[in-house]
Amino acid sequence: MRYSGFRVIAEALTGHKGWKPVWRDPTPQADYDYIIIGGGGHGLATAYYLAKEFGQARIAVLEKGYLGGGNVGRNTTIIRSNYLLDGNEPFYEFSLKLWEGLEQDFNYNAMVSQRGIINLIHTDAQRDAATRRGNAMIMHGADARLLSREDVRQMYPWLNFDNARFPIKGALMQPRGGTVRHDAVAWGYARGADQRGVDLIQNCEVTGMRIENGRIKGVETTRGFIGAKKVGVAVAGSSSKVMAHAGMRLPIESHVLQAFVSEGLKPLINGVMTFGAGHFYVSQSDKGGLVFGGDIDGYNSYAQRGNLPVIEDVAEGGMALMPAIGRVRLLRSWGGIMDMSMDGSPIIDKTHVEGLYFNGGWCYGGFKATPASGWAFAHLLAKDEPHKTATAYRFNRFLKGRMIDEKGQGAQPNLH
Amino acid sequence: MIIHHPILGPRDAQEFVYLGDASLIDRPDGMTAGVEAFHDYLYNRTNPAGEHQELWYHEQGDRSWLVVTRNTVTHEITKVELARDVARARGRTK
Amino acid sequence: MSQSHRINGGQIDRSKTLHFTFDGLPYQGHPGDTLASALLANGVRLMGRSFKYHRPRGPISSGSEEPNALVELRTDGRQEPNTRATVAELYDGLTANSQNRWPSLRFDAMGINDKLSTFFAAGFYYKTFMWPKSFWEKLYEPIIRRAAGLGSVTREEDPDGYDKGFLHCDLLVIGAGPAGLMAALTAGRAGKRVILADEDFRMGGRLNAETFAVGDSQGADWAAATVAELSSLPNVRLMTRTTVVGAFDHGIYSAVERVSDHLPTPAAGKPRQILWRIYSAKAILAGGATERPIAFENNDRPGIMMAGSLRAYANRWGVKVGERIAVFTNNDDGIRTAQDLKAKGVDVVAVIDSREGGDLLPGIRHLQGAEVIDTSGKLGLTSITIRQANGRSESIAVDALGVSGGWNPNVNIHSHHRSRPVYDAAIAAFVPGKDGPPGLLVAGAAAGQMSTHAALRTGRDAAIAALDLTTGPDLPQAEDAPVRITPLWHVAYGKGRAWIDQQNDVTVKDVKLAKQENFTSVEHLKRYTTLGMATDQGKTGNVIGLAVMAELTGRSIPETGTTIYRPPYTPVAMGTLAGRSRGREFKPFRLTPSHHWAKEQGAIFVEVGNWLRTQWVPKAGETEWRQSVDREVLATRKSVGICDVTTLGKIDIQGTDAGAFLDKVYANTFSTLAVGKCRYGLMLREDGIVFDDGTTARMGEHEYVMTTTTANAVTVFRHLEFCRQVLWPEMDVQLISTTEAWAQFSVAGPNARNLLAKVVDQDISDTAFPYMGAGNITVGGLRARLFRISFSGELAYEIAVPTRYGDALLREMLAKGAEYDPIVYGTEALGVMRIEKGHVAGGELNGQSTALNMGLGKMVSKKKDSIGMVLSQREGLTDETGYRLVGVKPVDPQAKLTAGSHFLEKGAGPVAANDGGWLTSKVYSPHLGCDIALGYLKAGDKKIGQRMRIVNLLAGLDTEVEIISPHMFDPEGERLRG
Amino acid sequence: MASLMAMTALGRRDPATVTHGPLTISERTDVALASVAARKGRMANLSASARAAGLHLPGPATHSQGTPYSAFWVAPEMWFVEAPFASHELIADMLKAALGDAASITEQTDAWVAFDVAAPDLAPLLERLCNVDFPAVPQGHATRTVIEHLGVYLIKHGPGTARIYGPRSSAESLLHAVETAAHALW
Repeated sequence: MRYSGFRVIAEALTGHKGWKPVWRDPTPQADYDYIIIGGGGHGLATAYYLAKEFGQARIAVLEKGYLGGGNVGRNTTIIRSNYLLDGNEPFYEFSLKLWEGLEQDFNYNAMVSQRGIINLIHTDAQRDAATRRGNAMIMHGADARLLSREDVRQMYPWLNFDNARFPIKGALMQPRGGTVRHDAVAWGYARGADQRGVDLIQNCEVTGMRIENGRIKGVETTRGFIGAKKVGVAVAGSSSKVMAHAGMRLPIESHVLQAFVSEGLKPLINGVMTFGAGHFYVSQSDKGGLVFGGDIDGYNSYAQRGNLPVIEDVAEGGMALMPAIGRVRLLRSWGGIMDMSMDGSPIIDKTHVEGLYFNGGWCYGGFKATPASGWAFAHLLAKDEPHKTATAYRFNRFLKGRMIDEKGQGAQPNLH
Repeated sequence: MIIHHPILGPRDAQEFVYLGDASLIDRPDGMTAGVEAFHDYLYNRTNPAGEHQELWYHEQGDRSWLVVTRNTVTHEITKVELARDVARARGRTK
Repeated sequence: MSQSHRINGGQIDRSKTLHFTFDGLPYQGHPGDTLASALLANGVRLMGRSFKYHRPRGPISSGSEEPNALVELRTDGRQEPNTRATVAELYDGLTANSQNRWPSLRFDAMGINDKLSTFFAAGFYYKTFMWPKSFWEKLYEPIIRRAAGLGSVTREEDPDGYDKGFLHCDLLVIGAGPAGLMAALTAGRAGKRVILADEDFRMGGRLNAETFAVGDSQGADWAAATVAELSSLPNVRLMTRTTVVGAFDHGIYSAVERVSDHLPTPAAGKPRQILWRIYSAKAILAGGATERPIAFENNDRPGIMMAGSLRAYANRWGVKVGERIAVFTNNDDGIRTAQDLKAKGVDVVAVIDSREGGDLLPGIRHLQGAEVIDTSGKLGLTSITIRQANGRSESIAVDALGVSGGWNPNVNIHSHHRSRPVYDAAIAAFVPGKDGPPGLLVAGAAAGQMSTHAALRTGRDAAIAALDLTTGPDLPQAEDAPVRITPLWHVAYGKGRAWIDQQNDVTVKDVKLAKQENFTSVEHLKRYTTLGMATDQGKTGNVIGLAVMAELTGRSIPETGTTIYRPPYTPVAMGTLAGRSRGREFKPFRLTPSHHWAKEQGAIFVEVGNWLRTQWVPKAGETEWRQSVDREVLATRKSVGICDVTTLGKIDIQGTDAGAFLDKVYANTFSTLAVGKCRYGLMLREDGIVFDDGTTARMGEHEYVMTTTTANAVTVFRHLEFCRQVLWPEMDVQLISTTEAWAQFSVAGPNARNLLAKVVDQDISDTAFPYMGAGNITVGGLRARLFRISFSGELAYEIAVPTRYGDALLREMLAKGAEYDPIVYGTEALGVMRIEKGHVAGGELNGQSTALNMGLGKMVSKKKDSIGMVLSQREGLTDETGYRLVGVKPVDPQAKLTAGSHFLEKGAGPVAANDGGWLTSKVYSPHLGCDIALGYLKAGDKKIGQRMRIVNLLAGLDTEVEIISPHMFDPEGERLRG
Repeated sequence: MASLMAMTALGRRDPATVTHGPLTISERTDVALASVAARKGRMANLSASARAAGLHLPGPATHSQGTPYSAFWVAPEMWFVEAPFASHELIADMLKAALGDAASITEQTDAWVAFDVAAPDLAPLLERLCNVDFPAVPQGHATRTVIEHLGVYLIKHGPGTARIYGPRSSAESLLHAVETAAHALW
């Protein structure tokens, strides 16, 4: 069923009786050509592109909970391609371009909204770094602008310009950055994949992998064994747990990242903003809530909930930047588990097991990567070659000394 | 979180700085081990969902490095030791 | 129309009258009122509009679960959007305005949405607004954003202060109803340290809203007497207006105390609110229960509210919500409302009881097996339509309707560690499940113990269990009525909209549509329909929504399950969470020893971490910063300049293994350094990337002083402790930071020695104190340290005295050395001189660069094991074509360079494939008369002398440059050895 | 001793005293401080020589009052030793002479600013400032804690008297934090 404004009106006038399920609930088949473990954003996008762009069939997505229940369901919805390093920027720019055509592609309004992102600058050194980054972005075909203090003041005159501990000196802006309605991304990919025959199997947890002579044969699940020629793992947050079934230790730690939303408010912030002198970033949803976050809690965790110090740290950053929000109330906090990798960059690669492929290590940047990650992973699965924008995302980059360390923090995941 | 410091008793985890897996104690000897051994030491992690031995530094305290045994699913802490003692027990010297 | 709906009784102080306004109209109320009770007392039911359809709304509750009666409280910088009128305490002069309506609350143009509601079904926006592509940002979304949102935010700084604090106790009791009071009494009498926190301004919980007795007195009086006893116990801390909002790991709870919200403004210096972190290994959740409605057609009109709230307004606040009242219930508690109101003389016209059978109420029209199927009244309820057991419908004129669908235990805090509540069919509600926060017990209605007696008993027993007590107080007599409920979640009859989530306008139809489209998981239901995502987080609606979904899917309610309860329990002001860390107090300042001198001179300061450092010191007549900086550089190179370098980290390293230890942590060797000498050291991370650099001096056989960069002082110290305690635990090494103990000044320039000779007591001639010498000296008898090191390329020293003498030392050097015209230079001039010399600093020490990149590859000794030595040899880090540090100057000396610009070969397009690297740092060199820069250039060591371009595409700059050695000034180093 | 004039951490010639309501905050510039850390395996020697010098090195989290030397525990086998500044400005040298090579000794006097805070009951103030259960800890309790992002040492001399050692460079911010809390209370 195709969605359109016409259809919405027609259904409204006929009591909404014609709307069909957005996806089937199929019974798992005995075997598939491709099994994607993980029905989050990346897994669903992978299945969608495998079917749509790479002409593959007999594909299943196995999800231990509900579709879109991974980090695609609990993030701060930001999209951008303002990366510095050669290993990253082409990939994220590819992703941003996919976002720009996504809704028409999968016929679902995910509210991709390019209202711009600004990274505030508070020191000369930050301006130098922003200049380096902005130039790298443009050289990779992305867009970037350097804003002066006055430019920022024009956009948001009520930020703390006058009584600040770390005055705002400007910003790096990516006008094409913005936000997307995160759940809708999962649903749009799921619906598109389902329409192309992909079996989306919920409440189906992978409990083991059958590996014979170095080759994957299928996976054990809570709904029985399911055979597969190729298995792709896209379970960021649980990567180490799942890959342990194949005997692998990963260059990844699991950490909790909290995020927050305020009560609904009339429009205050149009785009996305990051504070450069504290741990705080914010945007405002179409519903009116300020959606914001900051640093990870900093210790290994699978608990999907965080602690108070980070909440306070984030609020302090928020108040330092925006002293007018003192009486705005924080409504809800939540915590998601991040695959924090050893250099802050992801991995999309084959493994030592033939037919077993891995996609993870997204740190807290996985949402914006969803389309390109799905595409690149589908490419790798279908062609056994990395996609041209993802050639740096190999396991062996650490052994070779080719880290992609945007922040320059080294092999300490909680600092990325 | 509250960490029961072996010397100082219960202390707020906010006073500490987290490093990571206590396997970081087991640094290979640079004069004998090569890149592969150091690579495994520095980069690969078991990252368990469950009991995890990890290094915390009491920066706003007595500056002790501790090995904390903590469940990464429940956050329950079952054991806290001075990292120096653990390191010695694992045979580290000078 | 002054307080037309006020009736007798209640816990309000009628001797005082408070004046307030709502939407500009004046009203009166009394101390003890909330804004909602006072408005209701004045006959005002309409207080807000819903989010999507802009339906007229009044309060449905008398507590913090309120979804409808949200107002903008106060004005100007204190304007508080989305404030629940049901918990806003009335004070004299209160000003409130309705929100999310235009032009007025009674005539809201956006009410058109209600007429068009069929087009706005759940998730409609996912299916349209996709064409043409550009219209989303340009047209559709701006309209949606303007229409959305609730209250509006001021752009002014919040003028009120906030505070934070830490509390410790043996037992935290959350909620001061009968269960909480009894728990606190049990623990308090046992001498335990108790904190009893309640979100209300009056303790007692439901006892304040009920008429029944506890012991020999009215429940409210028993509560007051118990509070009085508790307040007499020194070991008990009573905290009213304090909401426990979160349960965190290991017995840490967050609570918000509203210190001044019941006042027009906080008293001078006093905070508006305080965020308390409460540390208590044991806690009892006695947070009561929240009544839930029943969904039926048009169940959202002002005048329709929870039956228990209708009762509370009458009993506690002396307010009748309407003149003619009906009650719709599926359980006995609704009956209680009818009885109480009747006893108060209110006209109770009918009780519509969905249950069949049982005794009929005496003196009240009690319709069993009946349901309310519709209502009318444009801006407030005027009548209800009921359907009796025999199928007959009837319209009854009423202006208030109490609804009771049963009570949901407030399990939220218990579920903050993701414990899932379990369904208890006996009370048709979810009760706390297993695996709640360790140490947290639940008592009273929060535990599903719904009678007063059960609350008292479980409160006492929980305290006994939590604290391992042997006994507790005797329980007073109290009602012990069983819960009698026959679940009814929604009225099936009728084709119109029946609201589940009143604020977000989620109706039974929306749940049905979600089911039809296969959004059947509760998480999908929530996310697709927005059920439970409003400011009340579904406190009244969630359970109904999932029950309806259970019914539609044929799954049981337990199988359907709940969504996740997340902190905070009620929304918390950002200011409260930030406390005092805002504005200039966001982070503490660190001031250098020369700060006060510099301030006298009108110096310009710059933030370096938390330090304020002197950036430059303008002299009279200098209008541009470059004039000052150029002068400082030229004066230093010509004669002598002084710079406060106290901010560099200093670490005292002692012990018999100190030298061996340094060999481990530095890439180069220190054990061979002679006593009285210092050496530049390069510290790597274990991954082979440069971590930090600095000079380290050997002050004695077993005593070194290390310096670090300002930025890394703390992390280097932490790293050294790691190496000392964890990696090499048997080394005899002791560490202590001395960063702040010594005021340290760089004295640089051809006359540096001459100037210093006038202040120090020792011979510091080149022979006595050669290049890279270090030692203890005295200044007029005062202990001091001298290091002959240079960052500027000049003959230079760093001299240190105990910090308290730093200011005087600076003044002494300037005075005694006056003949050399010494100047004080700041970080800008420091940067110019270090870049002229090609010394790496912040821009180059970026955490991504190796010693090889910096041209310091030879410093990494492979003859010994040191941190980072092995992994620095990986192929990706030793690439011949990798980045190398170079110097850069424009071919045209007038041309400007920008740090962050990228290198391109001549004729190469500005695309990534041609990207040669970037400029890390740039300054204007008054000596070379042009901009100069350092940069990382691919294979830069092989490109010295070549011409390239640097481009800054952000500024449209494209400049031809010459690649030169990074050592741009005095490359032979003759000056510093002079 | 020196011809150079000392300046206090607050940038004045004389130590500051601030009162608000029942609270008095007194800056102490008359305390000399040094760190004493036992060399590896030399704790017994250090204890003996310290005893001989009249210096008692207390157990963890404890301050020991003495004349001229007081001391508090800061880390395993490490203490801060206090003495009157007038007589012991050269405290590090004096301790080195007394304790020999069994310890690593470093002058710490000017690394810190010291504030004595006094009020009939300090608990209400300190609960707004730091995570120390002040009423519950014994007299002589010495602990590191954090006040408004600043790492400090807090020593309880009684229910109404305590000393706070904070980083000297942040003396103004620390004083401001204590004063602000006092104004919020009294």
